[in-house]
Amino acid sequence: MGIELLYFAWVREAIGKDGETAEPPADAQTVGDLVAWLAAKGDGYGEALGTRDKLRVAVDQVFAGFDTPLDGVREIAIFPPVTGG
Amino acid sequence: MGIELLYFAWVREAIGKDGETAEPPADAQTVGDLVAWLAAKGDGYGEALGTRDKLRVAVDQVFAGFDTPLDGVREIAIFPPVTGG
Amino acid sequence: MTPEIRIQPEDFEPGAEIARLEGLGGGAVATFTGLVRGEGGIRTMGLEHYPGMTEKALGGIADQAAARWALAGVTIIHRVGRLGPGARIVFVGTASHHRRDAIEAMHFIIDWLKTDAPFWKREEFADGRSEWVAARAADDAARDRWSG
Amino acid sequence: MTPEIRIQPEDFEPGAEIARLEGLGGGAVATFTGLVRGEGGIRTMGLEHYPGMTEKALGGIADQAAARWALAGVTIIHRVGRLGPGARIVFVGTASHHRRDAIEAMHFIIDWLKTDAPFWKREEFADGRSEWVAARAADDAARDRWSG
Repeated sequence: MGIELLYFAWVREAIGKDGETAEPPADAQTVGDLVAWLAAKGDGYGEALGTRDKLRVAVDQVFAGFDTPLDGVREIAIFPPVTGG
Repeated sequence: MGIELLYFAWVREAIGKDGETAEPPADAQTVGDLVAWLAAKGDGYGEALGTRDKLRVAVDQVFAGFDTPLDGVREIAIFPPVTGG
Repeated sequence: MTPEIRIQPEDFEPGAEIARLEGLGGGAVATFTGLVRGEGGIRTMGLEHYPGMTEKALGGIADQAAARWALAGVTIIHRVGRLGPGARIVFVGTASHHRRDAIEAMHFIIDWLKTDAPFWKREEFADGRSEWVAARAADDAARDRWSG
Repeated sequence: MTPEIRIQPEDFEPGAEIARLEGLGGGAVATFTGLVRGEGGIRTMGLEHYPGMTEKALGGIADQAAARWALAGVTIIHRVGRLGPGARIVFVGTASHHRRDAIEAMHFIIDWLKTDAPFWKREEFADGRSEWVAARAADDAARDRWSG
Protein backbone atom coordinates (compact mmCIF):
# COMPACT_ATOMS: atom_id res chain seq x y z
CA MET A 1 0.00 0.00 0.00
CA GLY A 2 1.47 3.37 -1.02
CA ILE A 3 1.95 6.56 0.96
CA GLU A 4 0.22 9.74 -0.21
CA LEU A 5 2.78 12.51 -0.68
CA LEU A 6 1.84 16.20 -0.78
CA TYR A 7 4.12 19.08 -1.79
CA PHE A 8 3.57 22.76 -1.03
CA ALA A 9 5.02 26.15 -2.01
CA TRP A 10 8.44 25.96 -3.72
CA VAL A 11 8.72 22.24 -3.04
CA ARG A 12 5.62 21.76 -5.20
CA GLU A 13 6.99 24.10 -7.86
CA ALA A 14 10.41 22.43 -8.05
CA ILE A 15 8.97 18.91 -8.24
CA GLY A 16 6.34 20.10 -10.70
CA LYS A 17 3.32 18.46 -9.08
CA ASP A 18 1.31 18.88 -5.92
CA GLY A 19 1.50 15.27 -4.85
CA GLU A 20 1.71 11.61 -5.77
CA THR A 21 1.44 8.12 -4.34
CA ALA A 22 4.82 6.60 -3.48
CA GLU A 23 5.93 3.03 -2.83
CA PRO A 24 9.17 3.55 -0.91
CA PRO A 25 11.75 0.71 -0.91
CA ALA A 26 11.64 -1.73 1.99
CA ASP A 27 14.82 -0.28 3.56
CA ALA A 28 13.23 3.16 3.95
CA GLN A 29 12.31 3.11 7.65
CA THR A 30 11.76 6.78 8.45
CA VAL A 31 10.41 9.97 6.89
CA GLY A 32 14.04 11.05 6.43
CA ASP A 33 14.80 7.84 4.48
CA LEU A 34 11.77 8.51 2.25
CA VAL A 35 12.90 12.09 1.58
CA ALA A 36 16.44 10.92 0.75
CA TRP A 37 15.02 8.29 -1.62
CA LEU A 38 12.90 10.93 -3.36
CA ALA A 39 15.83 13.40 -3.58
CA ALA A 40 17.89 10.73 -5.30
CA LYS A 41 15.44 10.77 -8.21
CA GLY A 42 17.29 13.91 -9.30
CA ASP A 43 15.95 16.82 -11.34
CA GLY A 44 13.29 18.75 -9.45
CA TYR A 45 13.32 16.22 -6.60
CA GLY A 46 17.00 16.76 -5.92
CA GLU A 47 16.59 20.52 -6.10
CA ALA A 48 13.56 20.57 -3.80
CA LEU A 49 14.55 17.91 -1.32
CA GLY A 50 18.36 17.98 -1.27
CA THR A 51 18.74 20.28 1.74
CA ARG A 52 16.84 18.96 4.71
CA ASP A 53 17.37 22.15 6.79
CA LYS A 54 15.10 24.03 4.44
CA LEU A 55 12.27 21.52 4.75
CA ARG A 56 9.51 20.75 7.19
CA VAL A 57 7.26 17.68 7.17
CA ALA A 58 3.84 16.76 8.42
CA VAL A 59 2.86 13.12 8.95
CA ASP A 60 -0.86 12.43 8.73
CA GLN A 61 -1.45 16.20 9.04
CA VAL A 62 0.65 16.79 12.13
CA PHE A 63 4.13 18.39 12.17
CA ALA A 64 6.71 15.64 12.58
CA GLY A 65 10.45 15.01 12.63
CA PHE A 66 12.51 13.28 9.94
CA ASP A 67 13.06 10.40 12.36
CA THR A 68 9.34 9.50 12.38
CA PRO A 69 8.88 5.82 11.40
CA LEU A 70 6.98 5.18 8.15
CA ASP A 71 5.05 2.26 9.71
CA GLY A 72 1.32 2.81 9.31
CA VAL A 73 1.70 6.29 7.83
CA ARG A 74 -0.88 7.26 5.20
CA GLU A 75 -0.01 10.84 4.27
CA ILE A 76 3.25 12.82 4.31
CA ALA A 77 3.48 16.47 3.33
CA ILE A 78 6.81 18.12 2.52
CA PHE A 79 7.08 21.90 2.47
CA PRO A 80 9.18 24.94 3.44
CA PRO A 81 8.85 26.57 6.89
CA VAL A 82 5.43 28.20 7.07
CA THR A 83 4.91 31.93 6.49
CA GLY A 84 1.23 32.66 7.14
CA GLY A 85 -0.37 35.24 9.35
CA MET B 1 -6.08 84.76 45.12
CA GLY B 2 -8.00 81.54 45.81
CA ILE B 3 -7.35 78.01 44.64
CA GLU B 4 -10.01 76.21 42.58
CA LEU B 5 -10.94 72.91 44.21
CA LEU B 6 -12.66 70.09 42.36
CA TYR B 7 -14.20 66.98 43.90
CA PHE B 8 -15.07 63.73 42.08
CA ALA B 9 -16.95 60.49 42.73
CA TRP B 10 -17.68 59.81 46.44
CA VAL B 11 -15.54 62.76 47.53
CA ARG B 12 -17.97 65.00 45.63
CA GLU B 13 -20.97 63.17 47.08
CA ALA B 14 -19.76 63.37 50.70
CA ILE B 15 -18.87 67.07 50.49
CA GLY B 16 -22.09 67.75 48.63
CA LYS B 17 -20.68 69.89 45.84
CA ASP B 18 -18.42 69.40 42.84
CA GLY B 19 -16.02 72.20 43.69
CA GLU B 20 -15.39 75.57 45.25
CA THR B 21 -12.80 78.33 45.53
CA ALA B 22 -10.72 78.09 48.70
CA GLU B 23 -8.53 80.61 50.52
CA PRO B 24 -6.33 78.36 52.63
CA PRO B 25 -4.65 79.83 55.73
CA ALA B 26 -1.12 81.19 55.38
CA ASP B 27 0.40 78.25 57.26
CA ALA B 28 -0.92 75.74 54.70
CA GLN B 29 2.21 75.10 52.64
CA THR B 30 1.38 71.87 50.80
CA VAL B 31 -1.53 70.03 49.21
CA GLY B 32 -1.59 67.82 52.32
CA ASP B 33 -1.93 70.88 54.56
CA LEU B 34 -4.83 72.09 52.43
CA VAL B 35 -6.58 68.70 52.63
CA ALA B 36 -6.12 68.61 56.44
CA TRP B 37 -7.53 72.13 56.73
CA LEU B 38 -10.58 71.13 54.63
CA ALA B 39 -11.09 67.90 56.62
CA ALA B 40 -11.16 69.94 59.85
CA LYS B 41 -14.31 71.69 58.62
CA GLY B 42 -16.12 68.55 59.72
CA ASP B 43 -19.33 67.04 58.38
CA GLY B 44 -18.97 65.87 54.81
CA TYR B 45 -15.43 67.26 54.59
CA GLY B 46 -14.27 65.16 57.49
CA GLU B 47 -15.94 62.07 56.11
CA ALA B 48 -14.54 62.55 52.59
CA LEU B 49 -11.06 63.78 53.42
CA GLY B 50 -10.23 62.24 56.79
CA THR B 51 -8.36 59.21 55.44
CA ARG B 52 -5.60 60.27 53.10
CA ASP B 53 -4.85 56.68 51.98
CA LYS B 54 -8.18 56.57 50.17
CA LEU B 55 -7.52 59.79 48.26
CA ARG B 56 -5.64 60.84 45.19
CA VAL B 57 -4.95 64.40 44.08
CA ALA B 58 -4.20 66.18 40.84
CA VAL B 59 -2.53 69.60 40.84
CA ASP B 60 -3.25 71.73 37.78
CA GLN B 61 -4.59 68.58 36.07
CA VAL B 62 -1.58 66.34 36.72
CA PHE B 63 -1.41 63.57 39.37
CA ALA B 64 0.58 64.86 42.33
CA GLY B 65 1.66 63.96 45.84
CA PHE B 66 0.36 65.43 49.10
CA ASP B 67 3.77 67.06 49.59
CA THR B 68 3.34 69.28 46.51
CA PRO B 69 3.77 72.98 47.51
CA LEU B 70 0.72 75.20 47.08
CA ASP B 71 2.82 78.06 45.68
CA GLY B 72 1.45 79.14 42.31
CA VAL B 73 -1.13 76.37 42.14
CA ARG B 74 -4.43 77.28 40.48
CA GLU B 75 -6.47 74.07 40.54
CA ILE B 76 -6.49 71.05 42.85
CA ALA B 77 -8.72 68.03 42.33
CA ILE B 78 -9.37 65.54 45.13
CA PHE B 79 -10.83 62.13 44.29
CA PRO B 80 -10.68 58.37 44.96
CA PRO B 81 -8.30 56.10 43.02
CA VAL B 82 -9.51 55.94 39.42
CA THR B 83 -11.59 53.04 38.08
CA GLY B 84 -12.08 53.65 34.35
CA GLY B 85 -11.44 51.36 31.43
CA MET C 1 1.60 60.09 14.60
CA THR C 2 -1.23 62.09 16.18
CA PRO C 3 -3.31 59.91 18.49
CA GLU C 4 -7.08 59.95 18.03
CA ILE C 5 -8.59 60.48 21.51
CA ARG C 6 -12.28 60.80 22.20
CA ILE C 7 -14.32 61.04 25.41
CA GLN C 8 -17.99 60.82 24.61
CA PRO C 9 -21.38 59.64 25.87
CA GLU C 10 -22.17 58.11 22.46
CA ASP C 11 -21.43 54.54 21.44
CA PHE C 12 -18.71 53.86 18.85
CA GLU C 13 -18.21 51.26 16.11
CA PRO C 14 -15.10 49.07 16.57
CA GLY C 15 -15.26 48.14 12.87
CA ALA C 16 -15.07 51.78 11.79
CA GLU C 17 -12.20 52.42 14.20
CA ILE C 18 -10.29 49.42 12.87
CA ALA C 19 -10.87 50.61 9.29
CA ARG C 20 -9.24 53.95 10.13
CA LEU C 21 -6.21 52.21 11.68
CA GLU C 22 -5.96 49.79 8.72
CA GLY C 23 -5.81 52.80 6.40
CA LEU C 24 -2.60 54.05 8.04
CA GLY C 25 -0.64 51.40 6.18
CA GLY C 26 1.11 49.65 9.04
CA GLY C 27 -0.18 46.18 8.24
CA ALA C 28 -0.79 45.20 11.87
CA VAL C 29 -3.76 46.44 13.91
CA ALA C 30 -4.46 45.44 17.52
CA THR C 31 -7.55 46.43 19.51
CA PHE C 32 -9.11 46.09 22.93
CA THR C 33 -12.80 46.68 23.60
CA GLY C 34 -14.16 46.75 27.15
CA LEU C 35 -17.87 46.38 27.91
CA VAL C 36 -20.19 46.63 30.91
CA ARG C 37 -20.72 43.13 32.29
CA GLY C 38 -24.27 42.28 33.23
CA GLU C 39 -23.41 40.34 36.37
CA GLY C 40 -24.59 40.80 39.93
CA GLY C 41 -27.80 42.56 38.98
CA ILE C 42 -26.18 45.70 37.58
CA ARG C 43 -28.80 47.88 35.92
CA THR C 44 -26.56 50.74 34.86
CA MET C 45 -22.93 51.73 35.08
CA GLY C 46 -22.34 55.44 35.65
CA LEU C 47 -19.06 56.84 34.36
CA GLU C 48 -17.75 60.17 35.66
CA HIS C 49 -14.55 61.86 34.55
CA TYR C 50 -12.45 65.00 35.06
CA PRO C 51 -12.92 67.10 31.92
CA GLY C 52 -9.74 68.85 30.93
CA MET C 53 -7.45 66.44 32.73
CA THR C 54 -8.83 63.32 31.03
CA GLU C 55 -7.73 64.38 27.55
CA LYS C 56 -4.25 65.29 28.84
CA ALA C 57 -3.88 62.02 30.73
CA LEU C 58 -4.89 59.90 27.72
CA GLY C 59 -2.68 61.97 25.41
CA GLY C 60 0.24 61.43 27.77
CA ILE C 61 -0.34 57.67 27.82
CA ALA C 62 -0.51 57.57 24.00
CA ASP C 63 2.73 59.59 23.81
CA GLN C 64 4.46 57.18 26.20
CA ALA C 65 3.37 54.26 24.02
CA ALA C 66 4.57 56.01 20.85
CA ALA C 67 7.97 56.65 22.45
CA ARG C 68 8.34 52.98 23.36
CA TRP C 69 6.95 51.18 20.29
CA ALA C 70 6.96 51.97 16.54
CA LEU C 71 3.37 53.02 15.94
CA ALA C 72 1.58 54.24 12.82
CA GLY C 73 -1.56 55.12 14.77
CA VAL C 74 -3.30 55.08 18.15
CA THR C 75 -7.01 55.42 18.95
CA ILE C 76 -8.41 55.72 22.48
CA ILE C 77 -12.16 56.13 23.03
CA HIS C 78 -13.77 56.20 26.47
CA ARG C 79 -17.46 56.65 27.08
CA VAL C 80 -18.95 58.64 29.97
CA GLY C 81 -22.46 58.87 31.39
CA ARG C 82 -24.83 56.00 32.19
CA LEU C 83 -24.37 52.73 30.33
CA GLY C 84 -26.41 49.55 30.39
CA PRO C 85 -25.20 45.93 30.61
CA GLY C 86 -23.34 44.90 27.47
CA ALA C 87 -22.60 48.50 26.45
CA ARG C 88 -19.13 49.35 25.19
CA ILE C 89 -17.09 51.46 27.63
CA VAL C 90 -13.62 51.72 26.16
CA PHE C 91 -11.70 51.08 22.94
CA VAL C 92 -7.95 51.06 22.43
CA GLY C 93 -6.56 50.49 18.94
CA THR C 94 -3.02 50.61 17.59
CA ALA C 95 -1.47 50.27 14.15
CA SER C 96 2.13 49.34 13.45
CA HIS C 97 4.40 47.67 10.91
CA HIS C 98 5.10 45.01 13.53
CA ARG C 99 2.51 42.88 15.27
CA ARG C 100 4.38 42.80 18.54
CA ASP C 101 4.58 46.60 18.66
CA ALA C 102 0.87 46.94 17.90
CA ILE C 103 -0.16 44.35 20.51
CA GLU C 104 2.18 45.42 23.30
CA ALA C 105 1.39 49.12 22.85
CA MET C 106 -2.35 48.36 22.99
CA HIS C 107 -1.86 46.31 26.16
CA PHE C 108 0.28 49.06 27.72
CA ILE C 109 -2.30 51.75 26.93
CA ILE C 110 -5.26 49.88 28.44
CA ASP C 111 -3.22 48.95 31.54
CA TRP C 112 -2.17 52.58 32.09
CA LEU C 113 -5.63 53.93 31.31
CA LYS C 114 -7.05 51.74 34.09
CA THR C 115 -4.84 53.36 36.74
CA ASP C 116 -3.86 56.77 35.40
CA ALA C 117 -6.83 58.30 33.59
CA PRO C 118 -9.37 60.16 35.76
CA PHE C 119 -12.52 58.08 35.31
CA TRP C 120 -14.71 56.70 38.10
CA LYS C 121 -17.35 53.98 37.78
CA ARG C 122 -20.49 53.69 39.84
CA GLU C 123 -22.59 50.53 39.71
CA GLU C 124 -26.34 50.98 40.05
CA PHE C 125 -28.24 47.79 40.90
CA ALA C 126 -31.77 46.70 40.08
CA ASP C 127 -32.67 46.78 43.79
CA GLY C 128 -31.89 50.50 44.02
CA ARG C 129 -28.48 50.22 45.68
CA SER C 130 -25.53 51.88 44.04
CA GLU C 131 -21.85 51.91 44.84
CA TRP C 132 -18.61 53.35 43.56
CA VAL C 133 -16.37 50.67 42.11
CA ALA C 134 -13.24 50.16 44.22
CA ALA C 135 -9.82 50.39 42.62
CA ARG C 136 -8.07 47.04 42.30
CA ALA C 137 -4.51 46.34 43.37
CA ALA C 138 -4.31 43.98 40.37
CA ASP C 139 -4.67 46.98 38.07
CA ASP C 140 -1.73 48.74 39.71
CA ALA C 141 0.29 45.55 39.39
CA ALA C 142 -0.64 45.25 35.70
CA ARG C 143 0.58 48.79 35.04
CA ASP C 144 3.76 48.30 37.06
CA ARG C 145 4.72 45.28 34.94
CA TRP C 146 5.58 47.81 32.19
CA SER C 147 8.26 49.52 34.29
CA GLY C 148 11.86 48.42 34.10
CA MET D 1 -15.98 27.34 24.27
CA THR D 2 -15.99 26.26 20.62
CA PRO D 3 -13.51 28.31 18.59
CA GLU D 4 -14.75 29.87 15.35
CA ILE D 5 -12.18 29.00 12.68
CA ARG D 6 -12.48 29.96 9.03
CA ILE D 7 -10.15 29.62 6.06
CA GLN D 8 -11.58 31.48 3.12
CA PRO D 9 -10.71 33.46 -0.01
CA GLU D 10 -13.34 36.09 0.87
CA ASP D 11 -12.71 39.20 2.90
CA PHE D 12 -14.15 39.49 6.41
CA GLU D 13 -15.48 42.36 8.55
CA PRO D 14 -13.56 42.93 11.80
CA GLY D 15 -16.54 44.88 13.17
CA ALA D 16 -18.88 41.93 12.67
CA GLU D 17 -16.36 39.55 14.23
CA ILE D 18 -15.96 41.81 17.27
CA ALA D 19 -19.76 42.04 17.61
CA ARG D 20 -19.95 38.24 17.84
CA LEU D 21 -17.24 38.13 20.52
CA GLU D 22 -18.88 40.99 22.45
CA GLY D 23 -22.10 38.97 22.50
CA LEU D 24 -20.43 36.16 24.46
CA GLY D 25 -20.64 38.27 27.62
CA GLY D 26 -17.00 38.28 28.69
CA GLY D 27 -16.67 42.05 28.82
CA ALA D 28 -13.16 42.10 27.32
CA VAL D 29 -12.46 41.59 23.61
CA ALA D 30 -8.99 41.70 22.03
CA THR D 31 -8.25 41.47 18.32
CA PHE D 32 -5.40 41.39 15.85
CA THR D 33 -5.84 42.11 12.15
CA GLY D 34 -2.98 41.56 9.69
CA LEU D 35 -2.94 43.12 6.23
CA VAL D 36 -0.86 42.93 3.05
CA ARG D 37 1.62 45.81 3.11
CA GLY D 38 2.03 47.70 -0.13
CA GLU D 39 5.77 48.13 0.10
CA GLY D 40 8.54 47.16 -2.28
CA GLY D 41 6.29 47.15 -5.34
CA ILE D 42 4.17 44.16 -4.32
CA ARG D 43 1.26 43.76 -6.71
CA THR D 44 -0.31 40.69 -5.17
CA MET D 45 0.29 38.34 -2.28
CA GLY D 46 -0.52 34.70 -3.00
CA LEU D 47 -1.51 32.57 -0.02
CA GLU D 48 -1.36 28.77 -0.24
CA HIS D 49 -2.33 26.36 2.53
CA TYR D 50 -2.65 22.65 3.31
CA PRO D 51 -6.39 21.91 3.38
CA GLY D 52 -7.27 19.41 6.07
CA MET D 53 -4.22 20.12 8.19
CA THR D 54 -4.81 23.87 8.42
CA GLU D 55 -8.11 23.52 10.28
CA LYS D 56 -6.55 21.00 12.69
CA ALA D 57 -3.51 23.19 13.32
CA LEU D 58 -5.59 26.29 14.04
CA GLY D 59 -7.99 24.29 16.21
CA GLY D 60 -5.04 22.94 18.18
CA ILE D 61 -3.64 26.45 18.73
CA ALA D 62 -7.06 27.69 19.89
CA ASP D 63 -7.32 24.73 22.28
CA GLN D 64 -3.89 25.47 23.71
CA ALA D 65 -4.92 29.09 24.31
CA ALA D 66 -8.18 27.99 25.95
CA ALA D 67 -6.27 25.64 28.27
CA ARG D 68 -3.96 28.46 29.37
CA TRP D 69 -6.31 31.44 29.68
CA ALA D 70 -9.95 31.83 30.74
CA LEU D 71 -11.68 32.47 27.42
CA ALA D 72 -15.32 33.00 26.53
CA GLY D 73 -14.59 32.89 22.79
CA VAL D 74 -11.93 32.62 20.09
CA THR D 75 -12.15 33.55 16.41
CA ILE D 76 -9.41 32.81 13.87
CA ILE D 77 -9.89 33.77 10.21
CA HIS D 78 -7.19 33.34 7.57
CA ARG D 79 -7.61 34.20 3.93
CA VAL D 80 -6.12 32.22 1.04
CA GLY D 81 -5.70 32.98 -2.64
CA ARG D 82 -4.39 36.18 -4.23
CA LEU D 83 -4.68 39.39 -2.23
CA GLY D 84 -3.82 42.96 -3.18
CA PRO D 85 -1.95 45.59 -1.13
CA GLY D 86 -3.96 46.67 1.90
CA ALA D 87 -6.11 43.52 1.87
CA ARG D 88 -6.81 41.80 5.17
CA ILE D 89 -5.01 38.46 5.57
CA VAL D 90 -5.68 37.29 9.10
CA PHE D 91 -7.89 38.03 12.09
CA VAL D 92 -7.54 36.73 15.64
CA GLY D 93 -10.14 37.70 18.23
CA THR D 94 -10.63 36.60 21.82
CA ALA D 95 -13.25 37.28 24.49
CA SER D 96 -12.73 36.89 28.22
CA HIS D 97 -13.87 38.19 31.60
CA HIS D 98 -10.33 39.50 32.09
CA ARG D 99 -8.52 41.88 29.79
CA ARG D 100 -5.13 40.27 30.38
CA ASP D 101 -6.47 36.84 29.43
CA ALA D 102 -8.07 38.20 26.27
CA ILE D 103 -4.97 40.13 25.19
CA GLU D 104 -2.37 37.48 26.03
CA ALA D 105 -4.39 34.68 24.41
CA MET D 106 -4.78 36.75 21.24
CA HIS D 107 -1.03 37.46 21.20
CA PHE D 108 -0.27 33.77 21.79
CA ILE D 109 -2.55 32.64 18.97
CA ILE D 110 -1.12 34.99 16.34
CA ASP D 111 2.46 34.13 17.37
CA TRP D 112 1.76 30.39 17.10
CA LEU D 113 -0.21 30.77 13.88
CA LYS D 114 2.84 32.44 12.29
CA THR D 115 5.04 29.42 12.91
CA ASP D 116 2.73 26.42 13.26
CA ALA D 117 -0.12 26.76 10.78
CA PRO D 118 0.55 25.49 7.23
CA PHE D 119 0.27 28.67 5.16
CA TRP D 120 2.81 29.93 2.64
CA LYS D 121 3.03 33.42 1.17
CA ARG D 122 4.31 34.32 -2.27
CA GLU D 123 4.96 37.94 -3.21
CA GLU D 124 4.29 38.90 -6.80
CA PHE D 125 5.88 42.19 -7.87
CA ALA D 126 4.83 44.77 -10.44
CA ASP D 127 7.92 43.97 -12.55
CA GLY D 128 6.84 40.34 -12.99
CA ARG D 129 9.16 38.79 -10.44
CA SER D 130 7.70 36.65 -7.69
CA GLU D 131 9.20 34.96 -4.69
CA TRP D 132 8.19 32.81 -1.76
CA VAL D 133 8.41 34.70 1.50
CA ALA D 134 11.19 33.33 3.74
CA ALA D 135 10.40 32.26 7.29
CA ARG D 136 11.80 34.61 9.93
CA ALA D 137 13.80 33.53 12.97
CA ALA D 138 12.07 36.38 14.83
CA ASP D 139 8.77 34.54 14.43
CA ASP D 140 10.18 31.38 16.01
CA ALA D 141 11.57 33.50 18.85
CA ALA D 142 8.18 35.18 19.35
CA ARG D 143 6.48 31.79 19.67
CA ASP D 144 9.16 30.41 21.95
CA ARG D 145 8.64 33.29 24.40
CA TRP D 146 5.38 31.53 25.37
CA SER D 147 7.17 28.39 26.59
CA GLY D 148 8.21 28.02 30.17
